Amino acid sequence: MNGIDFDIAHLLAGSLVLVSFLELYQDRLYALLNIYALHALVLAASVAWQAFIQDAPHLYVTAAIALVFKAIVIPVTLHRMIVRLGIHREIEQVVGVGPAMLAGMGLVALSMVVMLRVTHGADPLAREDLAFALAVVLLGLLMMVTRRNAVSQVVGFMSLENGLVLAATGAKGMPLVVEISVAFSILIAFIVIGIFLFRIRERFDTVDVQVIDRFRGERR
Amino acid sequence: MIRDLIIQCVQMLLVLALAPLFTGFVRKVKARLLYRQGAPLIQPYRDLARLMRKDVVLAESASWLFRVIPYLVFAATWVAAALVPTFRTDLLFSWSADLIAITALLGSARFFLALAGLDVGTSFGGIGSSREVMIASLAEPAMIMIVFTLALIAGSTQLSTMAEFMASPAVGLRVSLGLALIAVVMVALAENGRIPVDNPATHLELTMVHEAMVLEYSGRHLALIELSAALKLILYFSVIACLFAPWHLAPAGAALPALAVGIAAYIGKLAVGGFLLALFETSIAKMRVFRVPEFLGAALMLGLLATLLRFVSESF
Amino acid sequence: MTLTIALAGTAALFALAALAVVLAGAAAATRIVYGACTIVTAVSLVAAAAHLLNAAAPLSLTLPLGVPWLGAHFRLDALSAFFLIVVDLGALCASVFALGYAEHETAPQRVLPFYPAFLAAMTLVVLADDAYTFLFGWEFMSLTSWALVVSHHRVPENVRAGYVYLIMASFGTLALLLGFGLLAGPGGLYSFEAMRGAPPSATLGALALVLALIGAGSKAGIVPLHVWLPLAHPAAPSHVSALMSGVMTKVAVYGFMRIVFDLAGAPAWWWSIMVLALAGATTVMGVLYALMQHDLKRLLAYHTVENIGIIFIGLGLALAFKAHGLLFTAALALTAALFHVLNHSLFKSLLFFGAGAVLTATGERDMEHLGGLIHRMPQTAFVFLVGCAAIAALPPLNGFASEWLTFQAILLSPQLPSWGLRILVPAVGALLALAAALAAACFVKAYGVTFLGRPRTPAAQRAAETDRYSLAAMILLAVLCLIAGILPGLFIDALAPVNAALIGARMPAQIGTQWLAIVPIAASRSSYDGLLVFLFMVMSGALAAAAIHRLASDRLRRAPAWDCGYPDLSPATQYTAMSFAQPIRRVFGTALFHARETVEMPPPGDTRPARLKVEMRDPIWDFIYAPLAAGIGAAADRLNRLQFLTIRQFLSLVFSALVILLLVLAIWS
Amino acid sequence: MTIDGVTFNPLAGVLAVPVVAAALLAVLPDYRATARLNVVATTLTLLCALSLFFGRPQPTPYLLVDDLNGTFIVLTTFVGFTTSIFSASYIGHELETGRLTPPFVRFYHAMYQVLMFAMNLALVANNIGLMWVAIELATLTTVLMVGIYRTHEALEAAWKYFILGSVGIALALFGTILVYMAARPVVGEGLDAMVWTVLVRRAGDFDPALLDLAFVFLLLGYGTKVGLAPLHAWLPDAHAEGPTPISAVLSGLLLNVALYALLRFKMLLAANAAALAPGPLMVTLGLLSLVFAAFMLYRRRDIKRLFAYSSIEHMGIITFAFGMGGPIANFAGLLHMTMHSLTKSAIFFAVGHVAQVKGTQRIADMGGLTETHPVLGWGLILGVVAIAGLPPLGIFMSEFLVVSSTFARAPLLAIILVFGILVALAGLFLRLNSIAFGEPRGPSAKAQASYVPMFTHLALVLAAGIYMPPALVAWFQNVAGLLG
Repeated sequence: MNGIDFDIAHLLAGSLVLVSFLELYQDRLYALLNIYALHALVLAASVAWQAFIQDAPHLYVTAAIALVFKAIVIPVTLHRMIVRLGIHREIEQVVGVGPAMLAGMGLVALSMVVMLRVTHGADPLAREDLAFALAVVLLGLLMMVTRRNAVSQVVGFMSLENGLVLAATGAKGMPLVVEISVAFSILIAFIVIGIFLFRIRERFDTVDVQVIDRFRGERR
Repeated sequence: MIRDLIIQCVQMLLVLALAPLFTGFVRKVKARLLYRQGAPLIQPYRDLARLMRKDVVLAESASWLFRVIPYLVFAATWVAAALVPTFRTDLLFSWSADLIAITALLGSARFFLALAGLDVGTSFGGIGSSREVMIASLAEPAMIMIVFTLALIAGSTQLSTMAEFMASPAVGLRVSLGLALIAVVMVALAENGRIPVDNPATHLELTMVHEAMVLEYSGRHLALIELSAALKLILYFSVIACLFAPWHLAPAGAALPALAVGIAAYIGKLAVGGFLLALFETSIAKMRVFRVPEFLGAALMLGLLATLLRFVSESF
Repeated sequence: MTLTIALAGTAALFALAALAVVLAGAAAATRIVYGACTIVTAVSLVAAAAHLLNAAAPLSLTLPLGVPWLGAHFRLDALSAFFLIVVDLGALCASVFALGYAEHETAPQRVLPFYPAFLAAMTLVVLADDAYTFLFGWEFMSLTSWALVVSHHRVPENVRAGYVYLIMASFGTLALLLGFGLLAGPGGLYSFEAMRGAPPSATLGALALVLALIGAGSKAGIVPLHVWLPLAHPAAPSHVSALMSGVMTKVAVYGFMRIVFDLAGAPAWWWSIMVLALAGATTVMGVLYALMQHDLKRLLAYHTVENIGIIFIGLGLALAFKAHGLLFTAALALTAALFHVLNHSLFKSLLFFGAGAVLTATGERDMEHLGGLIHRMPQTAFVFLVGCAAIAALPPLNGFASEWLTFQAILLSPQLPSWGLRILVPAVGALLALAAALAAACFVKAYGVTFLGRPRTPAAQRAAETDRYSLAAMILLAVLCLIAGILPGLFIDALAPVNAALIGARMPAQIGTQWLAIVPIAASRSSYDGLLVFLFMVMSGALAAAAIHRLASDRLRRAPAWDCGYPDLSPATQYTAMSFAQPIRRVFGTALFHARETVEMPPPGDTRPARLKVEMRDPIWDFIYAPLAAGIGAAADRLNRLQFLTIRQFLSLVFSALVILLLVLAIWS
Repeated sequence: MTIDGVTFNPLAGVLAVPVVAAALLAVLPDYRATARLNVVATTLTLLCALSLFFGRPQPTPYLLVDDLNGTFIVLTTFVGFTTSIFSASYIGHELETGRLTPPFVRFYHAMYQVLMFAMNLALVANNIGLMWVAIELATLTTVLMVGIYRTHEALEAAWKYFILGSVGIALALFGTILVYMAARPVVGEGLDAMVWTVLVRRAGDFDPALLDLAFVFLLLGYGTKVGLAPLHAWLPDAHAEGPTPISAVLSGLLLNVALYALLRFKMLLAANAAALAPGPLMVTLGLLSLVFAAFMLYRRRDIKRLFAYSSIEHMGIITFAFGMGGPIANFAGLLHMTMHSLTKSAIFFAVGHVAQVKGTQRIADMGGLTETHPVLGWGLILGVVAIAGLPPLGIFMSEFLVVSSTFARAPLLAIILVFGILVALAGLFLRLNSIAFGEPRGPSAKAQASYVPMFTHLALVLAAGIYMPPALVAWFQNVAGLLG
């Protein structure tokens, strides 16, 4: 492949990491959802680009899923849900934004270091892409563990999953990518439905001791 | 063979005959030391004879065991006493029980006597037995330690062999021997209930040990118990005599004169020993019951020390 | 042939266990099971005895069971034959006893299935010739006996006792497992031949010894691993208590001997130091604990600890002598230990049977509620007295014979060149002597308070003589105690093959000596003749009795006991077990058990009774086990918080695990 | 193989039967019929699985049957079969008490078959992607079944399981992708780079760094499913709140399936000399889980959580054994896994009935079980004895082999292992005592239970402790050899 293709792919992947950082920075739900839509958008673009340079048409499906499902449907439903369930807009965080950002930096560095150990035999695209994807995954996890609010955690999970899709598409000629992305979309749908059905507001991280006792059925 | 048998029997009868006399002798000397006239030497025989003739008054709650025990005690003590060489070494049956076994025989006598103390179910018997076993639980190991020491020196636990070795010049003067002698005297005092451990003359319930244990006995039973006590006393003196003063012990197969000399020597040793005992008893006061453990603990330590000395070096 | 019989017997016992499950609740079940056990064990006993007495060559057999590529190896050599005899003899007597005793069992279906399985497991251990079969039998033995301990499960103490027992047993098994892993090596050569073929180095051997000491010791009741024993043994039905105390602990001794004398290679002299030190401590601690007890069965259990100590003293000496190549002396020490194994199994079973008889007659185990039973159950009282005299090491009974041999072995230890042992052995000897004397004291207490005196409770007053099966078993054991006491030579000669196998030397043959005396080394050195001593005592006693009754009086009057003028004192004024032990408690217990006596004496004119309170602590429990349990509990509490985290916190666990692993990768070169 | 003209592919049967059954069960209304059909379907599946012994199909790019997963398939289908019998009586009781309504029962049975299908697929998949999909499917179905009672606790447990499971799945997928990336330069693009048979053959030339990274993710991803500490959190609640047959299947099977996936990747790494040895990682996690779970047993008040933690403990032991490697340890690991599946499911059968007759899962509210329900009580005791690793049952043999073979190689590890086992035993019996012995507590109504599955399992475990058929042994040894 020629340089420009590579640079664009690289750019898109990198911008995905950037957007993850934006997510990490947000502490308002609406804004967070919008940023997530952006995240999905960038992913769609990057996947599409991969489809183009690998001329693997089936990847366009994945891109489409990312565009339609993740960038539009999910954010909209979540918006509705927040209104319906009256989840309060503030996202209370375990650690402040600053430390979270620092941790994120550390994670990105870590993923770079780990990836750089990979021999140069593996083609650079794969290497860089994987490094970014790993970073996105780790950032998503970080988000899940630093936010107390269910929806924001779901968002964290979804961006994590975006990282996976990025990696999968980056892996040249990998079969089943579409199936996997579909499977994941189902998973996410489950989660969203779950939030709705089970009326899970803050139960990801409930601070109410009685609730814990009731649910764990252990302490007496 | 027959001769040996006769001699064995002589030995048995000799200790049996001498035992009350020896007790009487000690009492007499004590009385004299206190400027008293004292009972005649043969008083113990009279007592025994009278007791024999009296009826036995048995407590209602006494069991068959209570009536058997005097005979058991007497038998064990007598057998033990009969196996200690007094005037002649290796008696016909002396090999059938070595010094350890003899100690154990006395132990069984005490075991049954203590049971007798508990049988009637009065608290005097109980107090006597419990104190007796407490004393014994320290005196016996001390005795065993002494046996160890001597056995290690003589290379045997057979009294005859030990006596012969002790008589031989190979012994010489040894620290461990001295320690053992002191220890064995202490043990003997304790085992026979002499002052300072116990007072054979008292009948004040709370101070007595041995007497409290046999308080319920009467008549022939009491006679047997008394006789056993006398036998035990003479036994200990015989042991000490044959281990620490093995002079003029007639060797195996000695002729009659030698035997006569042996008997004479034996009686002489007993006289000296009895005198010393009386002297000691009159010159010291009885100690409180809970001082006794310290007294016997000292004996045990001495015995152990003697043994250790023997173990770590041949020369001590 | 013998081996086949023994294995067939084991199989039969297992079948019997299954049958007992089927029969559960049937009225005749008790008689069927125990009757069958009696027959099976009798047959096996005869076979084993024949094998040992003929000094037959070792038999071995491999079945396609257990670890697949290994198979189950079985071997019957002199050592196993001897212990098989011990097991079968104990089992036989227990079964006979149970024929009568178990009639009073409230829930037989909780005992019957496990009893034959227990016997079978013990046989299995003795016959096993590979690590898996051995541990299989070993742990199965613990398991079945655990089930028997908790058979009266409505009593919370029993369940707790079973719990402690099971944990200690598994602890021991795991220690043995490690030991065998050590001996088997990474190749996994689990069969004992292979281990014999490749003995470990001295240090590894020492490690194996330590593990064996922990493993077998925890089963045998070596201090400080004995804590379960006085809890578990009394909790079981009495015939099982007898088996656990009299036989199972011996199986543990067998395990120790098999590993240390057979598999662990040539001993180094300092191995014996650990054994001797522990054994000495065990001996004295056991008897002192026993003196502080007033529960009859628990007292007996503590005496098991003491006697195990005596046995291990013998074993330690044998080890020391063997290490220094003094083979004949080693044979003497080993014989002493083995002989005591047999003796203890005899009189301890007898005593537990007696306690069981008392328990059924009065429903009481607490001596303070007994007394005067000699009037109500004379036969039991007599045989129990024999047992007491035997365990108190009184001549001419068997306990003395084996302790005498141990003393002889100790007296030979100046031959040992190594200084450590020269210092240690006499000390151990002193401890042994002390323990012997204290044991006598303890059994004066046990017998005097239980059987003599006046009954302290109506229950004791109403007691009746026990049934004939129980009596038969007890009388049999009493007779055996006497025989082993007056004819020890026969037993010593029978043990010669074991010595030849384990030491490579044997004691001089005793059968030729005059009057059947026993002469360990030389007649001039030491000899003992139980037979003569017995005869002399009988003769002189009879003579005295005859003479007195003939020449003097034989008249006898009954009268009240001397009461210092306070008429008809109540039985409560008698000496109790606690008060009897008070002097000894004051001498030894104050330092060891922190025994404290507090007297509250009401002022003059106050009619309240005076009170004496005695409190004692168990140092070993306080210093070892209580902290351990507390530590485990604290750790459990700490970790338990993890059960109550929120999903986010759990996620952060996962997250941190991931990051840590990535970091590991990053710095991995 | 071909039976009178009709060619019959057992592998297809193993996968197809559950699917068909699921479809049918989803529509059939009647409870009895569905329960029976459920049993019939599992029986058929089991038969197909057994027939794999006789004719083994050639590996395709998607499906594969070899010795390794043969073990697992037979075990899975067998326990699935017995559990279906148990669940028939169990669900019947639930219907009577009204904890479940007929529609939910229908759903339950359908899901049961889907779960069977998913697990079988995961086992026979020759394609790491396919395997991943199958395991995800299995997770989702179990999530649904755990939440089936729709109580707050159940929903909570299901939700927790769902979230943690999804994260695990995500990590596992990332690992899978990495494996593909590692394989692609060597094997070339496309399907081949995800096919086991190919991967194992070529693993030698893969990029070790990528493999290491992949294994880290796979270990954490599938390790979550195995329930290794500290990834275990979902396991106790999922076991405790779901219907007991599902607890049995979870403990007995799903954990094994996840472990199977791990083993496959371990083989991959073992085949590559330059990659870091997977052993130490597994050993560490195994010991961690063992000791942690052992301590957790002490403060349990809920009987099903108790045994859930015991499952964690045993998964730890198994992982440890496989981590140690070597013929004996691997053999022991396989044996232990089989024995644990059988025993633990048997225990859950017993526990299910106990909870039904006592009407609670609180240990404090049940007592003296051996008096009120002797058969259940002694069955439970036997199960606990087995799971605690006491003879004469099979786990004793596997623990014997693990410990003894480890001590000769790494004494310290063996001591930690032994410590964990002992602590766990103490914890288990501490709870068992209060359940089985003492004064009876709680209702003592007669239990209408089907004891057959429980005692079948226990009988098998017992047999294994005493005698193992040479064929089975040879098979296990062969597999142990494969695992290296």
